[in-house]
Amino acid sequence: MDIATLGHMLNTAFVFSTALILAALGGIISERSGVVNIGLEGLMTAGAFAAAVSAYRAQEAGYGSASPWIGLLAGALFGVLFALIHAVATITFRADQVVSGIVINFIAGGTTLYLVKLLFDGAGETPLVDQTFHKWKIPGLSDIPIIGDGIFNSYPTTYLALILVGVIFYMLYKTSFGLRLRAVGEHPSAADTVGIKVLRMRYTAVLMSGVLAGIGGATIALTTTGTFSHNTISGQGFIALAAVIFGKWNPLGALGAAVFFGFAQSINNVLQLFDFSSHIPAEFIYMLPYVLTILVLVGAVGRSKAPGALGEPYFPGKR
Amino acid sequence: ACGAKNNTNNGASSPSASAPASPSASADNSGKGFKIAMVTDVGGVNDKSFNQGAWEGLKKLEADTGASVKYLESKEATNYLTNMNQFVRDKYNLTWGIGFLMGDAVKDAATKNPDAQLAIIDNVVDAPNVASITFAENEGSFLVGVVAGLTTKTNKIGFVGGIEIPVIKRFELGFVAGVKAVNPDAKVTVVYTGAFDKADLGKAAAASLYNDKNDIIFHAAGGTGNGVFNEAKERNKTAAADKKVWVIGVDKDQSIEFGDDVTLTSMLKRVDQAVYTVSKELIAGDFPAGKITVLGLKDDAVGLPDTSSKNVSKEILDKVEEYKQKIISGEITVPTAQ
Amino acid sequence: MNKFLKIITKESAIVPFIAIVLGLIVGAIIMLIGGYDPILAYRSLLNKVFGNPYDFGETLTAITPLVFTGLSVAFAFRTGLFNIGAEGQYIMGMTGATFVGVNLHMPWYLHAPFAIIVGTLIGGIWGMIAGYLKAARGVNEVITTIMLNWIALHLANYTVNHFLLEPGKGRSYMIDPSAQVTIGWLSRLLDDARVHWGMFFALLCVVFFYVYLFRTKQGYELRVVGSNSDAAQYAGINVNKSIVKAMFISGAFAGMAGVFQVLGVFMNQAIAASPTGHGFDGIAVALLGGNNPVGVLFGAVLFGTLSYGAAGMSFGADVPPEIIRIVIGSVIFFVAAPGIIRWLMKRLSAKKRKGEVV
Amino acid sequence: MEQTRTVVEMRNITKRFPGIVANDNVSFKLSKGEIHALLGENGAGKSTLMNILFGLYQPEEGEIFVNGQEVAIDGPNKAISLGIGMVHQHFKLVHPFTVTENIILGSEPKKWMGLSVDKKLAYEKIGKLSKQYGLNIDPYAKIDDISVGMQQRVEILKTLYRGADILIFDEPTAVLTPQEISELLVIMRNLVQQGKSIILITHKLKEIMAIADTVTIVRRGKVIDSLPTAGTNPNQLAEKMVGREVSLKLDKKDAVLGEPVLEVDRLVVKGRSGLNALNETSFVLKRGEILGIAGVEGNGQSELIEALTGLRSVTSGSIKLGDEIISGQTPRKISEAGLSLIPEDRHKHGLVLDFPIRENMVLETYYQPQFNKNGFLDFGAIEKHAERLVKEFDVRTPSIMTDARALSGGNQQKAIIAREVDKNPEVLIAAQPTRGLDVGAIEFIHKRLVEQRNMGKAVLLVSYELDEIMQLSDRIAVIYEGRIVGEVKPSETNDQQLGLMMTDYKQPQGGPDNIE
Ligand SMILES: Nc1ncnc2c1ncn2[C@@H]1O[C@H](COP(=O)(O)OP(=O)(O)OP(=O)(O)O)[C@@H](O)[C@H]1O
Ligand SMILES: Nc1ncnc2c1ncn2[C@@H]1O[C@H](COP(=O)(O)OP(=O)(O)OP(=O)(O)O)[C@@H](O)[C@H]1O
Ligand SMILES: [Mg+2]
Ligand SMILES: [Mg+2]
Repeated sequence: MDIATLGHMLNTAFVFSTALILAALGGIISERSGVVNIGLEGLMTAGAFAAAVSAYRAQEAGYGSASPWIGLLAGALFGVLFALIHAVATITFRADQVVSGIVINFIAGGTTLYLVKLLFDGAGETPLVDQTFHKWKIPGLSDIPIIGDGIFNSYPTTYLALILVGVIFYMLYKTSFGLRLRAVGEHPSAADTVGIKVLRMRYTAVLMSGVLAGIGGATIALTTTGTFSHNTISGQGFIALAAVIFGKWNPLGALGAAVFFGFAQSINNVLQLFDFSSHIPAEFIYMLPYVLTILVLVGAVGRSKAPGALGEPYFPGKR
Repeated sequence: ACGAKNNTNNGASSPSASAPASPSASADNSGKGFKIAMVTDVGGVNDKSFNQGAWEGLKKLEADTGASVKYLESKEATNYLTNMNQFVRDKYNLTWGIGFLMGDAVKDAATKNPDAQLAIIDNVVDAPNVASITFAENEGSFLVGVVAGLTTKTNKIGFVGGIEIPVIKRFELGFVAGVKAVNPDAKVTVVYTGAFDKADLGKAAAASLYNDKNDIIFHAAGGTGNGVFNEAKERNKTAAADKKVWVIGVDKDQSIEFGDDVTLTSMLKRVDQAVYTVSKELIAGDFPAGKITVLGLKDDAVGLPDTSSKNVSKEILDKVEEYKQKIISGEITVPTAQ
Repeated sequence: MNKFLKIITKESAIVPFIAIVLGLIVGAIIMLIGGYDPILAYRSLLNKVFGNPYDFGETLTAITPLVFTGLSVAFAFRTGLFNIGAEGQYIMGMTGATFVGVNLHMPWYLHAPFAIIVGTLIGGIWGMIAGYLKAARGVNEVITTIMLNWIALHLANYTVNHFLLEPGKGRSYMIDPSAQVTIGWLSRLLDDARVHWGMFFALLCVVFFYVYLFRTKQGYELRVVGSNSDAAQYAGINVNKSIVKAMFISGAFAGMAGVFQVLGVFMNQAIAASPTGHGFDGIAVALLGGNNPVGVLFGAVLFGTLSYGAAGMSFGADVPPEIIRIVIGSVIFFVAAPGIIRWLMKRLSAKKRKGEVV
Repeated sequence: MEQTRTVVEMRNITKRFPGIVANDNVSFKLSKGEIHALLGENGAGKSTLMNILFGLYQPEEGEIFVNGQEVAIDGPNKAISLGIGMVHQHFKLVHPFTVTENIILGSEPKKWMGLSVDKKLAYEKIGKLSKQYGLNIDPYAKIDDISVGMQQRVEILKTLYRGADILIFDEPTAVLTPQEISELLVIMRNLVQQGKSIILITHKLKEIMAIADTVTIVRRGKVIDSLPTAGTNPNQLAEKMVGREVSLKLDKKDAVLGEPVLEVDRLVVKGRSGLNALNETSFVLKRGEILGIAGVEGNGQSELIEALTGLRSVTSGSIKLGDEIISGQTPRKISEAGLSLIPEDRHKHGLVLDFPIRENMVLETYYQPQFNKNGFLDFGAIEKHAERLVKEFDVRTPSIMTDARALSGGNQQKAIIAREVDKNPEVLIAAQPTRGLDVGAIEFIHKRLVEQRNMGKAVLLVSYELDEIMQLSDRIAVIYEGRIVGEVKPSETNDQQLGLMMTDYKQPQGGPDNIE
């Protein structure tokens, strides 16, 4: 395997990873505030749907290359909308967070498809968006071996995701907002007794996770598929959830986990380029990313520790 | 296009309470009073592939003959049979099972309802009341293989398949044979993604192939293929003219959806036509019950679309025509799966 | 029996009922927005399910795997584990049963039971892998079960492709008739609906779930571990063993769902492009049923009825069947957040009082 | 007269919870510069009253005046702005955070136009503040890594950082070691001298007598009395709070020693950090005696208990119970061999809170033949068993079907003790058996432990409370850094001497491995 191949693999890995990184960041923020987010899949679905529809409409309306950006924004908005349901249910009405997350997945899947049918005259899929994102080559940086090809010739959404990793890392660990957010997720009544509005923090966090997961779903529609259909998001939300846990609820950890998943996915394509691969049953090659993930987890030392109050609804008067 | 909503409303609002007209009675080719339906597999009616093609065929039939048409989408495999039965029990004159996966359901419905008439696309069901329609995908794939073999500059060509099942294998083998026939030096790399509905996997597969200097990819991977197109479009936006890459589409003329700048040509599979023709035969009292119809080059049921001339040179198209005749005449036998 | 009654009557039975009504109302509103006729739609739905014996029988068939996967998820939940892997365990159960059904030949009184046992065991083992990894290595079962789903999908395809394939069919050979578990007389009675013994096994599993978990000492251990694993350890219960055991049983339930789909419905196993969704639906069913065995049964009936009836809705009223997922989602939502129902009722009664004053 | 200025007055406060009136028309006054003790049984309503003052609960009736002004305290923010600070019964600390992060939480110093927390400034500030009040905390330490006493100081510093003048301490000493307690008392005096006023909730009469100026006694949500400590004594206080006479002195016959039943020989056990937590610990426990293990928390007590009960693996050395070597055995085997444990953390280790009492009562015995037939639980037998224990041990619960969570701490503890004692073990390990309980409950539990010993069983008492150790033990072994550094008879020692041993001030008559 030569250096160029490695760079290309990395590049492909990032295409897969971008959505995972974004959604995982959303998951981290929500879970850091103490709200489980199994609904990432649904939030991504909502985001992908809104992105495909809006970008298509924008393109029709002549917005040209601004269309995917409009799509991205719409994805964020729709993500928030569904996250709001999760927030109201779990924070205000103290519904079980896992249950609510699953509900989000259900409702998002149903609603988006239904809307596609309404909007596009019974079609099961949005029309193809022509104005999708395309890769930006960063002058200078893209000449660096391996990572030049691997990272600095990527979609703007990939850069966005990487920047957001930094921003959210900073937010969580350096700002007072982050300190409070983490406190709320670890020990809400401790936060409450120093005057932090626990419920408001949780709302903010869950809505932010809607934005991020929505954008994550949007990137899939706006870079890989160009459309939205029932299987545009098929399991990525759960993989993102795995990245949250694998990455120990830390943005950098999740980044690593997401890129690892992406890399594992791209390995199986690269493998098939080599002649020896014809001796391996294809099914084993498809399994590879998932087997690798488990092996890495088994090898990784230390259990990941979830935020202390994860999954617990907060009653202000509770002991 | 007309939405399913309006069309199916017709079907629902005009249930013929009377016994279905006997097929032979309508010698005048008018399909009024005929109820013809189809059941999709889990791909759904808007799969941009055979389900959609079949539905387009039925809609044309409705427009041309006045027959009422309707479809049901299967949400999972258990629905295949129940959906077929919904129509069969509702005394539809003909019920189509669209797609390979419907084989067992069609067989079951046919045996339990010997009076019903059924038809299936892409599979063979051995029953006296079922018309089986399959395509010689290998023949059409051979021809696009010829195009690819003659067009490649790098002598490296890729094939991206969905799942390794017989139908897709036919595409692969025909394609490879076509390439080898005109360009023995060219290397065809075959990649299966293991899915028909994962554009991201298609995109990644395409990326690896293009990075590996393949300049043409033929996909037979349904929605996964969308990723192949997107990757190619992406590359062509920035690549120098001599680094241009191509995709060969499948089933329909995919240049219409993905544009001429990436679509070299497509391997057409005229499911719409097959559904239309056979349904019309039923109306005419000529239903090929119990027969297996293999539609190939000779029937113009597979092949290249006319739009190919945009990107494929005259000489190559002549070559294609030449091979087409050889295949029809039997001078060349294209390999097929199993 | 006391406890049993308590389970049924526990949460004031009114909440699930209102939840269902509210869910249907949400669906109706969405249909109205889309310009559809909700009354016609729901009538078509009911008509599809109860309109004739055939569809009624098929509805039972649709409910059956949901009971199993619902029990699977609920059982794991009860023991403190989140099994997202019912899907994979289902697939593996299916594969095991198909293998026995196709490749082994024996008299019916051995064949079907053996196929059931093998499929169930393999489903259980698939669940156990996640349990073992959690117990021995502390790997979070949520991740492993997600990954194992995909591995199962491809492993099953591999098995079908290499050991069971009927050439040119894209699926395994048909299983021997001796391995089938259809109920001939009932099927004839129900107009050839594919009814099978799995239904009764599902009911047995509901009983087993209840008796095992709440009545036996092993079940007690699992519940202690699920509720407070630290205390379990202090009490001398082997926590790791319990986790493995719980995941085995959970996986076995899901495996059985797959087993009966093969032996009772399909009679073969197709090469699958993507997961079937039965496992994920199991999560919803478990939640609908509040992780109670009896609740799961009701949840599966509701879920199965609505899903199967959805085809009738699209047939009779041209309503996109996706609506049903929104309805089901809403019902779960209202079941899970009884606070919303209470809040709504309060608002309503407040309004009413106000209205009376005016 | 500065002393008599009233800083807080709560008038006719009533607070109801479902099924109970936690505060029933309670009035309460705090003067500037005083330490005012609140005394009452478990569940009397002390914490509730203070939570109201701190804005965590809203009262149904009543008014609150702070510095003469009527105020509505609608949340902790309001309380903080009024200069009220509270150190909660269950600490409100975020464990993965550092000391400083916990203290500044909610009012962080900022830099870069408020974009970022100025950690450097914060650490400096906290360091300074800590010195100013003589609290001596490491601002950089993680809460997880510091002792309970230190955690308490963090809580105190939290209130001081926010400029509190009125400090509420809810059972601050329940979890502290004797040293820490005396240090805390010093700190409190210090604070009062600096002009703060303090409300102190405690069950320890000795502390009240030692430090409080005034004491208010609450029983079942009502104020019984409020009086200066100068004019009262512990017996009177105990009687007022429980409503009956309580013997604060334990009646205890001399021990009748039998043969050795638990022999721990040069036991080495690794702690959580991987370092040795027990270093060749040796001791012997005989029938008919209560051996108290005295020591500052974190000197290997937890590891010792875990090793004895089979929860932690033994690196070297041996444990012998009767004639059996039990080191390396499973917890179940050890339990069957006759060893029982009343765990330190009743919520985490002792009970399954979401199970009814019935099922909690057989947590360790459910599998035995008397409770199940062919693998099926015999609920009839289990219920009979639970009913009997509840009655015998006076566990106050509506029914045996009530979830353990709904019981008060004291009753939860009684339930555990009932379960463990009823196993009729040869050796009963009691870890912190009375933490946080009121005098009535403590009396009951102590009696039970002595009863065991009188029956010829052996009791190993592990406690950080010197009083408890001194009162109950027949013999005291002092543990320090994983070693038994000395052994004394309670009658031949005093708090001071013990305290010194616990911090490893070498004693002439005691030394390592010098037991028996
Ligand atoms: N959040 C709550 N919900 C329901 N009941 C409560 C709540 N908080 C307190 N109570 C009730 O109020 C009563 C008083 O409780 P409180 O915690 O004030 O007692 P306490 O005097 O502090 O007891 P302890 O000495 O054990 O700390 C208790 O009997 C309890 O039942
Ligand atoms: N979840 C609950 N449901 C019902 N009652 C509760 C619940 N939690 C607490 N209580 C009530 O709280 C009262 C006292 O509980 P609490 O935990 O304050 O006791 P405690 O003696 O203070 O114990 P601790 O040592 O844990 O502080 C009990 O009488 C109980 O009725
Ligand atoms: Mg209290
Ligand atoms: Mg207490």
